[in-house]
Amino acid sequence: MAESKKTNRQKELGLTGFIFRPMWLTLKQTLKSSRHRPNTVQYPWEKLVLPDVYRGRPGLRFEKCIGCGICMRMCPTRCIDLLEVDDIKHEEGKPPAKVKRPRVNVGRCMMCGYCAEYCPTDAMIVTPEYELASYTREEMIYDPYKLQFAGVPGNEVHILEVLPSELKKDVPPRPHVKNVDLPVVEDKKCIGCSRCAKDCPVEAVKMVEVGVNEKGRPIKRPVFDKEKCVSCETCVEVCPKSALTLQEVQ
Amino acid sequence: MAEMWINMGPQHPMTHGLWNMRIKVDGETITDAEPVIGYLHRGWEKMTEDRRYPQIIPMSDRLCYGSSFTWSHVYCMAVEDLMGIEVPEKAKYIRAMSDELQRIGNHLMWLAAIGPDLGNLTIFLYALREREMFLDLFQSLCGARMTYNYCRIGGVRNDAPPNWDRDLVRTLDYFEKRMNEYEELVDRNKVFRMRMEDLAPLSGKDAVNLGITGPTLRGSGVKYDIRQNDPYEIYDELDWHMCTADEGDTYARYRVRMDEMRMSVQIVRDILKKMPKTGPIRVKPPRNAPVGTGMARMEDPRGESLMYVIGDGTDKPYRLSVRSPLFVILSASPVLLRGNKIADLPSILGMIDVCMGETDR
Amino acid sequence: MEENVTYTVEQVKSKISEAFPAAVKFESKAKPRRLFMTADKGSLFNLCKFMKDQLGFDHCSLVSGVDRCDRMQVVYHISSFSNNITAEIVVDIPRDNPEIDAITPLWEGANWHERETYDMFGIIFKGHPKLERLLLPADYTFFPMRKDCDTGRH
Amino acid sequence: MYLDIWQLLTGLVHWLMVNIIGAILGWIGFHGVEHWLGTPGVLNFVTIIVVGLVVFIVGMLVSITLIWQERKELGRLMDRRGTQVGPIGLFQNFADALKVLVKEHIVPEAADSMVYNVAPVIIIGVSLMMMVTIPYSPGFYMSNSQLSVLLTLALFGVVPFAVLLGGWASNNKYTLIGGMRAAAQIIAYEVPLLLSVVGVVILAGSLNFFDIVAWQQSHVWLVLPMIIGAIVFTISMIAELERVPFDLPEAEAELVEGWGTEYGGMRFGLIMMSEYARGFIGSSMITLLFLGGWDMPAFLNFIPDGIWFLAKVFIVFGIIIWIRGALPRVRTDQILNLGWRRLLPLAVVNIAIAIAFKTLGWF
Repeated sequence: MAESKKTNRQKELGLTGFIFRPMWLTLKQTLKSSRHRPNTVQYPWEKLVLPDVYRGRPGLRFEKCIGCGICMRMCPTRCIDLLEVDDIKHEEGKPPAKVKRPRVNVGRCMMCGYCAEYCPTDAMIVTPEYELASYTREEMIYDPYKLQFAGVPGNEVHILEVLPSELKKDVPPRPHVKNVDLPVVEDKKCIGCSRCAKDCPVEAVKMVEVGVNEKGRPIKRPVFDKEKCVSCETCVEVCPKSALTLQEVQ
Repeated sequence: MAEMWINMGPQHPMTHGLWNMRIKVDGETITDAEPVIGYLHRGWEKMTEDRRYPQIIPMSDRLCYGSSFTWSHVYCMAVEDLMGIEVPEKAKYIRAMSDELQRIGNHLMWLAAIGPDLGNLTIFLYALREREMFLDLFQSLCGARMTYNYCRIGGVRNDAPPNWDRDLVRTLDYFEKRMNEYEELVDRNKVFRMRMEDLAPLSGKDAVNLGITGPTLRGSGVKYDIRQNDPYEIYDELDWHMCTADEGDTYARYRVRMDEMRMSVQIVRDILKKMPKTGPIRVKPPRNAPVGTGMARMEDPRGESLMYVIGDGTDKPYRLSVRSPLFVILSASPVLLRGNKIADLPSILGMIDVCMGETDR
Repeated sequence: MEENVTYTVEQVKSKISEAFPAAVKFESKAKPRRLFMTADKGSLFNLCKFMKDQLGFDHCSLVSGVDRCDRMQVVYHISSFSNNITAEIVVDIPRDNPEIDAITPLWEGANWHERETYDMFGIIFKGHPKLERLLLPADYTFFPMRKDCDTGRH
Repeated sequence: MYLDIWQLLTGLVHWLMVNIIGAILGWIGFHGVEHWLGTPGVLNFVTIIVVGLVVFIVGMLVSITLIWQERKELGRLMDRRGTQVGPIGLFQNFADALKVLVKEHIVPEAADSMVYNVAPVIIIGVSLMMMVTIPYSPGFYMSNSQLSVLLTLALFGVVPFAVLLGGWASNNKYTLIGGMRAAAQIIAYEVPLLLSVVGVVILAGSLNFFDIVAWQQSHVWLVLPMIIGAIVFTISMIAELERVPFDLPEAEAELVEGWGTEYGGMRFGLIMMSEYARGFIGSSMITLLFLGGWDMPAFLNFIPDGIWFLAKVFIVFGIIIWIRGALPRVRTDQILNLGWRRLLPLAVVNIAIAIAFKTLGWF
């Protein structure tokens, strides 16, 4: 068995297969690459053509951002944090409003594109910029102004998804299936401080009076607007008594 | 010459990655060997216990630079098993297609690496030239060239771009022509054959007992491919067959991988034919995983990869355990090496396609 | 292992419960080509030997440890090339005395997995040929994958 | 058509010594010195030094060009561009030389420092000494020894000895194995190399390069009758030069940089330089012994002999590079098998053919 296999292999090699076949092949390649240009790209002078979807450093569209912080929470390397900065647009004479915008440490960024993917308003985008080297680490931290990038529609990353229950129903996929993850308030823990309503970036939280306590003060409980909520978890994080959890509400 | 221990690594041209092969040589003959790993240990499994389920996908991409898609794929399958999600039909096809493209890319990386191991740089540049085409394909598919972050729990990130079919078919046609060139350069080359034939033979029984999987196992004549024996996506519906070789030597391992590249091309063509044109590609996964366990195994380009997830009701896994194919194959490397020459060390270890990222984790 | 004898999941279940009526319990989860069971510490080696010799489970995929805070678990994934079944065996062991029989004498492929589990969890596999630190340096005194390991301190 | 360098330089040196230096010295007041400078002994001595310098410079320039040729040709073989410093990459070698010159000299602590330092000197010295014997054209040569072929081959045999010394003295396991491989390889390949030359010597009847080339000019290029010998000689020469596929002493995949692992800085640069110098010598030996040296078709007579010779050398070296691009490295036991079991019998067969030709009186 083994012997016959060996002879088969020898036959495969044949007479021409000594060393002349590879030499002929390399000779052909030499002639080809001498006549045309070789396959290599002269990098600093020539660059590859990048598609729009190329994931370079993250970019920010300042006006679209609502400062919800989803990018910060979804970042696997935790290289994004929210920074309070002056708004770009402000009326003459008035001091600019303070807004929250993401700041990215590009040195830690692993270009996964999650910030662009999970952004509810497509404010974070992926950019085709990949030459990010700098002399100091401080230069690698991109503040919201430096992070700005105009972008083309191809730079946006959309989630097109369906619910598991809709899989067989031929429902067209749609971006950002909402109304699924909502904050749920635990009634006993809530003290009605309305921090969640204050910090909600999309104003989806409304404080509703549900009665009065024994001292006669109104008891307030947050109510969440299904349509507006972007499931960003800001309210969960600011809640002083950890009364909120984000859960699926079907 | 007396026997002596030689450190092959951790910084040595033979080591693909950062590890140390301690060998005991008698003159030119290896009498004993002992792999020393752990130089690249990043505490991956501990790190995942502090990340949300979606956040682990880009991390699992970085388990191996050569086959990042398959690693994120096996992770997603394990979590889907845990969460009980069914993946849309189209996403299954896209995943299988990306798997096969990744397999070609990874095998090309391996083919490139064995060239310098055996002392010829030409095959290195030829193989990397063609790998570039597949990287370009992935780049137009998901925007990244090496760490794709493309697989998602419950589907894939995005649909294939317009003109994808045309580009893919063109690339595959060109690649099949190039495959012939590699075979001219390696198979028809007496010196390559001299270096590879009858080298480090491994019987099928030994290979099974040593836990060896993947092309190395199939090179020993064992007909086992998880794509066929434990089909995971839509592999049971596709038109393909397993590639095996009976001899069990280094050349047989080489042949299996080359045949697998051709087979992957065939699978991708078949997928393009059968893939539904429209349909959802992604199911929204629940935020919190249920309490329970999930497990998925698949055929990595290097062997059987397995992930085992334990969920505890929060959005972070309680424990995530990884079986890396190379972790086991490397533990068997002393058996392969004993009795061979020093010069064969790179070719034997090159043939099992060493990647330290997934071995050390 | 006899050639050309294949078992279905049900057959494997009944055979194992015949041989180990008390020690092995099956879980109710049912998935194609998967088998879930829990075994107790003492009978694990015999169970594995039975599965390897009688039922054709000839490949050890993964040995992993789990720290459940009140107890330790060792999870074995053992698959069969002829039956196409993957069995998941969960074994509980006490946390203060984590010892279990090694299965390396049966499957050589479990060698490094058991070493790694020892490395990360401190679970001692009795009968292992070379139970040493694998990924971590040999002079470490703690086991990092345990849940009570203070990662910030080290 | 050729340039007689000895005639030219003798005249030049005579004019310089007597008419310029002698006149200056005489004007200063050293009367009689110009007569001493004009004596044949002094003139010959100076002329030999000047000719040696010229031959050395030309040889080194050719070697540097060979490095450039290897880089460019390998680049094209592998579908890349090769070196690109300066116009068509010509300055790369000078940049490299500048780089290795500014590197620190490091002697390993555990090394036998004297042998460690002497080994590269032997290698470089011997490699440069071989340039003495190689004639470029009937007029452009350094020495015209009756045994120049034998001398060159003998000098070739010295290098692996120095390689073994260096590999041992570095006190490193890789270098030791590399040195041992060099020793084993040289024993296996020196014999067929010499035996394949014997055929040439039998036919041409001389061990002098000039006589061999003259014989080929009058008869036929020796590659035609001695085709087996030419192939054996080329293969053995590749093994002598330690180039792929026979570069076992410095197999970089398993032995880092082989016997030269511990040599850094300018030592490494000079060793590499001398390797290419030997590459030049080897290619020119193939050219002289088998390809007719500076012999050319009569209608191409307007091209100078030296240019014609160098063109052949470059083509031969190009083929060696081409083999490097197409083949991987051979294993230790296989290389010895090839040397003892294949090449040695072939070389003997070649001698028999040569004797047959001679006795039958065909040439």
